[in-house]
Amino acid sequence: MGDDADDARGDGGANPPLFDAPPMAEQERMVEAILFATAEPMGVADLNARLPHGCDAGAALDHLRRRYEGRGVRVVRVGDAWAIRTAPDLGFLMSRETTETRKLSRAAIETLAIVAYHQPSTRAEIEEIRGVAVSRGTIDQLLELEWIRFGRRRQTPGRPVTFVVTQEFLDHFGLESARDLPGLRDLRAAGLLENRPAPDQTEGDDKAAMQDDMFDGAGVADEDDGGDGAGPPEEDGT
Amino acid sequence: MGDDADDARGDGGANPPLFDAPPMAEQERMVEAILFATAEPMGVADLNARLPHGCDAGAALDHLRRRYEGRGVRVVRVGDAWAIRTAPDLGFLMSRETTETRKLSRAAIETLAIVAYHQPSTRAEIEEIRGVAVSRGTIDQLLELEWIRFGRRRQTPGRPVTFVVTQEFLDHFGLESARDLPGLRDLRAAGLLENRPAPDQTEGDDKAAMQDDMFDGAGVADEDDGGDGAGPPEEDGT
Amino acid sequence: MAEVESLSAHVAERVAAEALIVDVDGFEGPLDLLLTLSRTQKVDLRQISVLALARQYLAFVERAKQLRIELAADYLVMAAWLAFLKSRLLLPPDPEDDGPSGEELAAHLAFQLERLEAMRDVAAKLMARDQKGRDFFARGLPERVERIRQVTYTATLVDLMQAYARIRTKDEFRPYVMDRDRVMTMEEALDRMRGLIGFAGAWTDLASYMPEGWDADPVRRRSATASHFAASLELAKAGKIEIRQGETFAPIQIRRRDG
Repeated sequence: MGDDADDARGDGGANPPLFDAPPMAEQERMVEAILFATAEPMGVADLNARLPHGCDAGAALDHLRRRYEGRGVRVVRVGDAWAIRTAPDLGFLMSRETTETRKLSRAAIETLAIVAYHQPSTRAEIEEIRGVAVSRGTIDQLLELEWIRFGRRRQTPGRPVTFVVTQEFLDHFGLESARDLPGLRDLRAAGLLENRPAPDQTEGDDKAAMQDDMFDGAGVADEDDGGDGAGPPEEDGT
Repeated sequence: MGDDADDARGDGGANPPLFDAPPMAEQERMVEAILFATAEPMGVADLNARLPHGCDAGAALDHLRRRYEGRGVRVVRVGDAWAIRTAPDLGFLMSRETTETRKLSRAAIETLAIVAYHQPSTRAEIEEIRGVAVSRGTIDQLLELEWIRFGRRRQTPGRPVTFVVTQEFLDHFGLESARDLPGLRDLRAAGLLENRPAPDQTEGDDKAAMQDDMFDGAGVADEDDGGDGAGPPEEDGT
Repeated sequence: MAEVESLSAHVAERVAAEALIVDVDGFEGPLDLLLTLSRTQKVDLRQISVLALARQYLAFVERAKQLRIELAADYLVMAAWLAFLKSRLLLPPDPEDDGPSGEELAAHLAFQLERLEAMRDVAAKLMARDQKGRDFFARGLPERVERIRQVTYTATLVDLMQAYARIRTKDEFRPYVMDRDRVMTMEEALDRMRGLIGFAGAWTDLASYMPEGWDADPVRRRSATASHFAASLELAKAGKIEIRQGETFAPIQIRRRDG
């Protein structure tokens, strides 16, 4: 701790700020207090905004994270933000805190996985991969859970909306970033995340034309995209 | 940590329990996790009830209290129970945690939605679309939230002020730009609209056309209007 | 004896066929069905025989037809496409045809199946992860200092979109209600004009019959103009007044009709 305090002072000496920043040990305490007080992950910028002038939340977080290694609670990274969460091996103690999440349908789980692994994904791409229409309510449910959100519109004709996963998704599944999704590397190596267009067919084959539409524009923005109007029929009536 | 584990073993040796209790370091982790995650302060009896058989919550609490001495949060006694709380000297950091969040009123959210979808919009246009007068308080509230701001004045008689949405708005709603707002068709597809067929599609189109007219030309002179999403987002992706 | 045997065999066949059909409900579309059928081949999806798969699928659809079970349109579309694929795979390639070969189409179908299976697989892995609120937990007692209270207003994107959807579609949903305060009915206009018409011996602009203050609001002005115009037509029909207009868009004038 003494070292940390010296470090902080050392930095200050090189480029004297208007006000002395608190010693690093103190900054670590402050970050600790803020992270403990909130249930939501906090970004480094948010932390810095709340700390006194001249503090370095990033460095304080490094210290704090190491301090909590192996403890009952941990400092975890959630996308660009940080949060304190209980260690997963102690979940069995928390039966009373367990929140019953609404049982997700198979369609919803698959849709979520497709958005996560292929993001940003359009509705048409989800339908292409699953081979059925995404029913009303499936996307709605995932939006409501705040696991997916709208991303940028695709810059293709029809400008379809896209979906991406959220920080809440990362937080819920204990992921540091979407790059840490399980099996992502294998999928990529196997070419299963590519948007491989259906082989081109001679005119007049509706099916192939439809598939072309769906594949288009996932990466490249030059081809003719029918947008998401031409999806397959609805999966169920609900 | 090594010491704690030894302590536990010592206790166990004096009066051997039916099952081996976890080492004290582990018990401390458990108490830490429980106090962190519960919504209420926990008494020693409550803790013992949750911990595995043979644990000594009182001793674990003692260890935990000592561990948190001087930290940013502390283990404090609340009546007969225990809780983790922010260290009193850091209370000043919690001032932002005191904010009380309330849902926006219907008038405000509708006004905001119109500005977002049709920006830049004048007050008269908002009233035209909502079909009722917009109170001054509603606009003031949105300005104060920094979700809307003044845009350029309309180059029409009376030179009315216009409103546009802000970067703050985009951040809050997790949007990249106002153009990424989903159109009516997307809303319907996502189940946010009743999927009942529009009674008269052409009527709807006329309406949209009329509104386009209304807002046309407003944007033309406003190229340098401050950037974010000058034009209204497209309707229905047609 | 033989009869009994054949009967029971027949029943067993039907039961087996129906079991498969009943299962259609459990399938999430043709691709899902194909994936399930492909598992009977017990090989890596990359080595799958698409031809055999196409035959199985077509046999399945055929059986469904025999049992007069209605299959959803997308199952039939897939059947048609697989029949086409089957013919491509069986017939020697036509040098005239520059479309994709049967092998290319089959390879793509295999890719789709493999991708769907892969997504199922990772979806299961994702759901098997430690989850917040089940395996690990956030702070149960977020701290608030009550002394300083600051109210912030919040809304979610869904609120925003629903609000917009509500406004833009209120005409679709709302039971029809007249906004009376901004609408003037023809009956009202008629009443007014009946009272005033007695004084209109000379040609008078119809606009002058408009009630005071009604031109302030465009919506009300439109409504009043329309109702007064309709009322004047009504009065003319009843022979109470005469109407004239100099040219298109010129002011409409009325006067009392004597006698």
